[in-house]
Amino acid sequence: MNRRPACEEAETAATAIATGSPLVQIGLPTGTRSTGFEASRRDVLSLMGFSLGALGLGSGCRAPVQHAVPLPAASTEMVPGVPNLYATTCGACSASCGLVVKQRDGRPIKIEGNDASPLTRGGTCAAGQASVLSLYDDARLRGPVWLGNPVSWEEIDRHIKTMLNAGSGDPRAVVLLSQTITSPSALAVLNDFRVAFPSFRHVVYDPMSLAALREANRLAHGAAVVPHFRFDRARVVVGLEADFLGTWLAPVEFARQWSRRRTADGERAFHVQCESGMSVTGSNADLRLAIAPSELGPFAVALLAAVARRVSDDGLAGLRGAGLAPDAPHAAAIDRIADALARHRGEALVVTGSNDVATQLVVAKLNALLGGVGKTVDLEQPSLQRQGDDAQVADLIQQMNRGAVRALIVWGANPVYDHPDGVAFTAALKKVPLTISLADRRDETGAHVRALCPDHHFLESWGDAEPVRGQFSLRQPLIAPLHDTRSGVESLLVWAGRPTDHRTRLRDFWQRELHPRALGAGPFEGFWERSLERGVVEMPQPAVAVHAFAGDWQGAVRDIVTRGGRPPTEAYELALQETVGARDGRHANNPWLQELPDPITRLTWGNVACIAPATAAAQGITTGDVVTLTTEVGKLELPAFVQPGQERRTISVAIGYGRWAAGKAGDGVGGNVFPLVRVENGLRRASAPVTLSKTGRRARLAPAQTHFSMEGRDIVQTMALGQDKHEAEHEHEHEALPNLWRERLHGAHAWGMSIDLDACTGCSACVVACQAENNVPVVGAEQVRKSRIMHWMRIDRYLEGDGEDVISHHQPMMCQHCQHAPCETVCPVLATTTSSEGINQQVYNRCIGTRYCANNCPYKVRRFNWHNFTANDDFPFNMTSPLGRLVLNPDVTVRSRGVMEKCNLCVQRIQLAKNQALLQRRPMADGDVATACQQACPTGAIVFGDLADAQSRVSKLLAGRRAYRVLEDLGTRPNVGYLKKITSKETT
Amino acid sequence: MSAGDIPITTSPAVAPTDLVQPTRWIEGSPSLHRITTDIAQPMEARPGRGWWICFGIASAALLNLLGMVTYLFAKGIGIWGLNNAVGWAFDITNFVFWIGIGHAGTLISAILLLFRQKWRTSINRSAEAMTIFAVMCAGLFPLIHMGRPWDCFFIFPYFPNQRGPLWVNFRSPLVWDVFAISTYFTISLVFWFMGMIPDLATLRDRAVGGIKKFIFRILSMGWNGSQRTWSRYEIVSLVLAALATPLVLSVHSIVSTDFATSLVPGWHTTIFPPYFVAGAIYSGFGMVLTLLLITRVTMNLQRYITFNHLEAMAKVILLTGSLVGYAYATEFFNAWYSGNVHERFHFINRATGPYAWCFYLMVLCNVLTPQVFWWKRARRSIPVLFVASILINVGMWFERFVIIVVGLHRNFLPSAWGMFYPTVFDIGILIGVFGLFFTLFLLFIRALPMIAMWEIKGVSHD
Amino acid sequence: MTERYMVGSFAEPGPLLSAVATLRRAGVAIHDVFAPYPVHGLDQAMGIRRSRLPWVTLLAGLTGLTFALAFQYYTAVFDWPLDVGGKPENSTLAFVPICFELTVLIGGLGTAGAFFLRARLFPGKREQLPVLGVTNNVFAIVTHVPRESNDGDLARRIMLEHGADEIEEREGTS
Amino acid sequence: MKVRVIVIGFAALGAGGGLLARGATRIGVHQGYAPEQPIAFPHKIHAGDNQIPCLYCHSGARTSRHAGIPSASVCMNCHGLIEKQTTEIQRLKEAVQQGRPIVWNKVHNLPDFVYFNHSQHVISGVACQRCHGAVEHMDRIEQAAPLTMGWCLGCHRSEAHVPTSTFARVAKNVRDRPTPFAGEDCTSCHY
Repeated sequence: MNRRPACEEAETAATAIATGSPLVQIGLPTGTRSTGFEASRRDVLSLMGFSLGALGLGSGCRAPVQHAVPLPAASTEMVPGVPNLYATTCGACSASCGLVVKQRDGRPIKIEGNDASPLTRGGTCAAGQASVLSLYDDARLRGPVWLGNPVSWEEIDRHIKTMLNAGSGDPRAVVLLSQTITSPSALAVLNDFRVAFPSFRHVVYDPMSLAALREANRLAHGAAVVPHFRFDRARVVVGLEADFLGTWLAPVEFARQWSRRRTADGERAFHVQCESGMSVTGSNADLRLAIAPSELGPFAVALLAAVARRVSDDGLAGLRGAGLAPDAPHAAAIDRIADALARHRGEALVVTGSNDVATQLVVAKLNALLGGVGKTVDLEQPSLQRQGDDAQVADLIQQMNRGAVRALIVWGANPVYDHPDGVAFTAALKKVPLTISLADRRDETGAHVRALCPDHHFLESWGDAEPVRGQFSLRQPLIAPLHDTRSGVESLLVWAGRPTDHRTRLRDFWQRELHPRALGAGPFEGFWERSLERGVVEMPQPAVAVHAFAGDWQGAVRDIVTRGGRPPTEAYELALQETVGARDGRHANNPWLQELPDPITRLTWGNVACIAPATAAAQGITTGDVVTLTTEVGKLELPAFVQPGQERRTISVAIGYGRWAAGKAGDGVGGNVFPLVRVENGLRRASAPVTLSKTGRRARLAPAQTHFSMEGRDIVQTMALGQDKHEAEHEHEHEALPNLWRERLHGAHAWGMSIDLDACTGCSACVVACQAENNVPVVGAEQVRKSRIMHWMRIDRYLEGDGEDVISHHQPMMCQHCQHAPCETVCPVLATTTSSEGINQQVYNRCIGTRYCANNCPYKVRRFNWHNFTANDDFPFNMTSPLGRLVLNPDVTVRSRGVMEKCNLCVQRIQLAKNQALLQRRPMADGDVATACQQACPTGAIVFGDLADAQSRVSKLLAGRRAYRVLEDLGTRPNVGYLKKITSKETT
Repeated sequence: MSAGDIPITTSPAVAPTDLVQPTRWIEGSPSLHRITTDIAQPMEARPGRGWWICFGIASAALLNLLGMVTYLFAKGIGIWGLNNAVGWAFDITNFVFWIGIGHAGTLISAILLLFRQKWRTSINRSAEAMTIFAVMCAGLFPLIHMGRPWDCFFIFPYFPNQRGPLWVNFRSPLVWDVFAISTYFTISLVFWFMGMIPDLATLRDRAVGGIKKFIFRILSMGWNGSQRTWSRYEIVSLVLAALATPLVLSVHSIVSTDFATSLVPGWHTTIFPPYFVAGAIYSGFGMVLTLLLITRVTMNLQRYITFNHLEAMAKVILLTGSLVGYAYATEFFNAWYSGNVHERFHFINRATGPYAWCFYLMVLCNVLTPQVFWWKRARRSIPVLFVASILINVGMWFERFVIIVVGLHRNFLPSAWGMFYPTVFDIGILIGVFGLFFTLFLLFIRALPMIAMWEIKGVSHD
Repeated sequence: MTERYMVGSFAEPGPLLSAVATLRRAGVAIHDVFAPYPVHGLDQAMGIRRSRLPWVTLLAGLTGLTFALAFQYYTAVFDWPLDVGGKPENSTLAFVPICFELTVLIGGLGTAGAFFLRARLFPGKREQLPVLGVTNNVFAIVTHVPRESNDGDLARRIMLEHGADEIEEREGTS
Repeated sequence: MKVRVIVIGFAALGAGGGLLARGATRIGVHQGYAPEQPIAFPHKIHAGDNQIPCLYCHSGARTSRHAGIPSASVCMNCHGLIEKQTTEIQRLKEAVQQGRPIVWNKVHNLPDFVYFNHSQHVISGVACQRCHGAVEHMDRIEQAAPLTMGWCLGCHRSEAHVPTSTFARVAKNVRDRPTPFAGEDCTSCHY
């Protein structure tokens, strides 16, 4: 079972899928059992067998018989061993990025970005990369559940329909509570539902709400929309508590836009970030100011005033002197920012994540004043995400309590966990006769409903999305449903009394609604096929009607000024923070994301209370002390983490942790901070006054990195903006060190990689991509504590300075593929050598695990299998579950205990590309091979290619002035090079 | 046949021994027969309570070792405290420590033989035994520290195999180790056994038959004290000594290259070979001293292991200890003088970092302790010698620990810095190996002549 | 054929030495002398030539050296030249340690082996003792006693003069 | 006589050791393995007598890592028309009718850490028989080659596209020719 070779495995999987037999019966995809104990045991046996044979008592015994199971009927689609790629749409968050999913032998194993998508251009995020693992999550429901008992769909439909139709004419509402739905076809289905049940209402719910932004735009421009921000059109970007590179709105798209303006030298954009807790965005800003959430409004006002002064618009006379008191901090900085903004009218963009209407209105005014509307702020083709309406949710809870709701369908939302009044919501649920959850598992909300009608995973289902008006994208299933689940759309249709299967419905919708608008699309058949194949379609939509800014900004300013800045009474403010790993908590049971080190704190498996060094010193708190955070609505105990860059009087806590019904991996990890904030006048706050107290207990964190100073070593190198154009003075930097030995010539290729530290935001998509591609095991918090994390690619983080003003660097670090590799010389068994193509190759089946190579590696990128991390109940993660193992890449050996492993530049992809070139009888071309990390990167910071080809992109990049090698003076001659980070203090 | 005790002094044919010998390496002037009986007595008499207590403790520790190694093989070295930053710690520390212990034995038996040092005669046998047992203990670690010990044979270049032209990497110090250690073990064993043949014959002839005689007959290979054999025998001993001397120097030099050839700050040092050899002899003599101080009492051999022996060893310890101290100083100087940022940081970290206490403990034990031996009274005082010998071994163990762990836990990239904390298995195996060593040694002193009779006879009657 | 021997045992090395010297001067053929430890000067007294075993050591050592060098060179340069850390395939300096170790190993084992062969010692060989206690505290001289001469008496007389404790005549196969 | 005993002893020891060594190198080598199959499919008749090309059934070998075993439906391409009915063919038809896959016993098994790509070798004109033996003469398939690493290298070294040494010997033509794949890089097969 353990030693099924890939071939037979593949075919069995295929069979299982084809014949619909439960996949759980499938064992490991290819794995190096034979480098493990079993193998040795078998060999001992056969050695015994031999000696018996030698004694003439019988022949040596054999390895267990292995089977090969071909498909009963040949499939033209699927050749065992040949991966297929299908375009689809990501369902990890409402950004709905275009994807291309790699399907091997009938099962999706790797998610990649869709280069055709005009929004993401092939980028992905960590959560998106990891979502393929959620497909194989053991915690998913195996089928519908009615009142706690597994039942058939027919039965549960009967129950539900009777209860729904019972009170036809019943005034009490039928409510669908869902996250933002970006799928036009699904929204159309809701109309059918509305027809069937006149009392139907659709309440949209977002854990991290932007209701205020839409409200502000309604007031300002007469359209309650989330604008489509265009960072690629901005020369000056000011972010106010909006982590748009990491988690805010559409991070993949924004990161790409942002980086395109950053790397364009000369025209380089200037990025200011004002935030309380250090975020991915803040850590990449040219200028970062630490301000408390309550200072956002005043800050915005002050900025408006400062800008107004410069653009001297008389209409703003009333503003002079408004905003922050002259003694306020950042006064100088504000002038600097205002200068920059004013200098670039029409190319300036100010965004804020604040959920306060007044603040949003002031920012809207700022953008209008700076001529951003229609340029950097697109209101006419707005974003269709974050449509959540907090007021309606609050209202819904009241109605439920009043008994005014007879049926509640929860789809993709989990309010019991992530609503500030989760408890109240739970109570309210009891008052609703019929409660249905479409969640894929029995989550916190699902635990309190009558009917669980599990939806497909997005890789199993059809669908479409329109994340930005006019930008459509299709979703198609990559695998037959693993369990007895049903698409949410189908469920709704069934209950609405017009059962149709999702695909037909989708196709009809596109034929009816979208095809006519697609100009010059030709007949629908072709259009449909092309769209499916391409995954994304651009179809211009009629512009949303907006008028010039007409909001009562003076009123907003007055509100803010009267409200004042920080309420003086309490000491601290709590700020909720979304992190790239946990996001809003929906992926909590995904071990890849739990073990993904946060790019800022580098912590895994849990959240912490981030405290400024000054505050920590004052309170006598050190990292690891368990502190109690108490707001007027709740309290939470968390380990403290001293975070340079943190605003002095703010404590930031990551959301998405502390779930109790997510599944084995996610339950009880960290603490849930949602209940600590409140809903004030219909808006969810992301911050609250909080008091801080020590419990005296200590907690053991699980950090992937413990030291953040570069100790004055030249590890992350920077150069001032424009410096890369100066010729002479940098010549010497490129003089190679003398070679002690005869120069070795490479074979046909010399694979190398270039990593642009200026483009890397630290978003960590590459880390998860690498983990997914290379079967990197999850080891769990305890092993991470022992610094035994297995990631082949890590993103080192360095800080310069301390306190609130810190400069921080992200540096992706993986095997540098040295041509003079220290690891190779010391390996006694030649388990690691340099290939003729310059790859530092690691041979697992030869490795005996002396760990000498790791000791001698100056980059410390080698990873040792301290335990058997696969099929070992001590490590109950995806590699232990028969279902979870289906995500393993059959083209990469699963390493057994006791062997060393590390990045091998995705050599399996190189081999594949070489083979394809061979089959097509052509030489390889630049770009034939993209490593997993490169493919995932939203900013294109990673470029892989052939250094033997002087014309390849990577060769050119590494020949450039910004190129350098880490620890070059050691003479290791790496094939992986870095491009220096550019520091710009001011726009040019 | 006359086997009576004839007092030597009454024999006119021989000058009084005290005139022959400047220092007396044997108390009194026992007759040849007396020497035989004295040395054979531990093997023929029932073991005393002291022996049983020691043996009980030792074998308990040995059992613990077996248990833990079994668990280790079953679970993987994850049960140790090692991690991505610190890939070696107790395992290789113990390895280097035990190899070092071995060196004194060879040194005493070989080098002192070449220098015709008579005082070696009463201690060389047990010292060589110690060498062999120590090398066995050391050899354990390269095996069990592997991630996949069942594949350990990969490290030997053997033929035929399934991998065609794939051999081993002769550039790797670990492969050098394999050859150095196995050679060292083999040669030491041969040397030890050769030296024992005449005594085995003596025992054979004392044995009154039965299994004992049978075994000794096989081992003694028909030795009958023929002068023609004796003369060849002495030549062979000289040759083996001449071979063992450079060998012993090479072994620890090669072990030191495990570190010296790497580029880890604090490892990458040219001073290592001589420094390691000095340290090895140093710790080895420490261990010999510990053993002899115990055995001479428990086996009442004070007559043959005299204060003169102890003092001579104390002098060697003083010398080598000072050499080691000098090496420490040199390392720091070079770090400062090199101006290399990583090297400098390493030594600052060594003296002020989280493992600084190990460093100071090591300096205290290795550099300061032996200085008491400038005083003759200290060199001849049993308690002082005993305490010192223990401290020296503690110190030398920590020396290796400091070199290995401090070198690894904070090197080039600060992002990859880590800490090593030993687990119960690290410590258990450390103790267990002492159990293995002492069990073997205790069995040795019961089963074989722990002092070379024929050499004693030669010394006392020439 | 059987031979006759004269066996004289002594308690002390001194008398033994002088006895041996006198016997040789008197031209008595000394078969061998047995002692519990190598008595100084006995070789000269008996006129034993210095052993040639060191030459064996030299040869064996050179064999080891050559083998080590050839083997490493063959595997690293000819059989499968691999790029190990960019180092030259023939990294001669790196081969030195193993060359040395094998020289010593083969040299040492060769010498020991040669010794056992030459001295006709092998495990389990039944010992041939002239008198009991030669491995403990007795020294013994064994001389040939040709039948057709009175050397026997001569030898007996000399040994008695030098204070032999006991003298006996034996028959034995050589 | 004692001498003889010892000599014999040593001889026996040596012989035993030799045998052991030889046996040890056969561990995991299943040359000559020829298991029973659920359907006694005779390659002799198909590939031999009827000259059916290997790639007709094992079409995967052209494009994929895995040569693959043909689906029953492929068998039926011919057997749907052939009148001749044997019990074996009956079994086949049953399987097809019931749509259940046939569970064959795999003969040529490589360890899981070895990635052998059939298409690479087929396209470069390596005859199937070179590894699988004279299949067209086999009634029951048998593992002809030892399939050890040494054995693979045998060909790779004599016909490698990449020079053995990465020293100056790199041929210019290497880069012009379709990318070489074989060579002796560990990563040619192990990753």
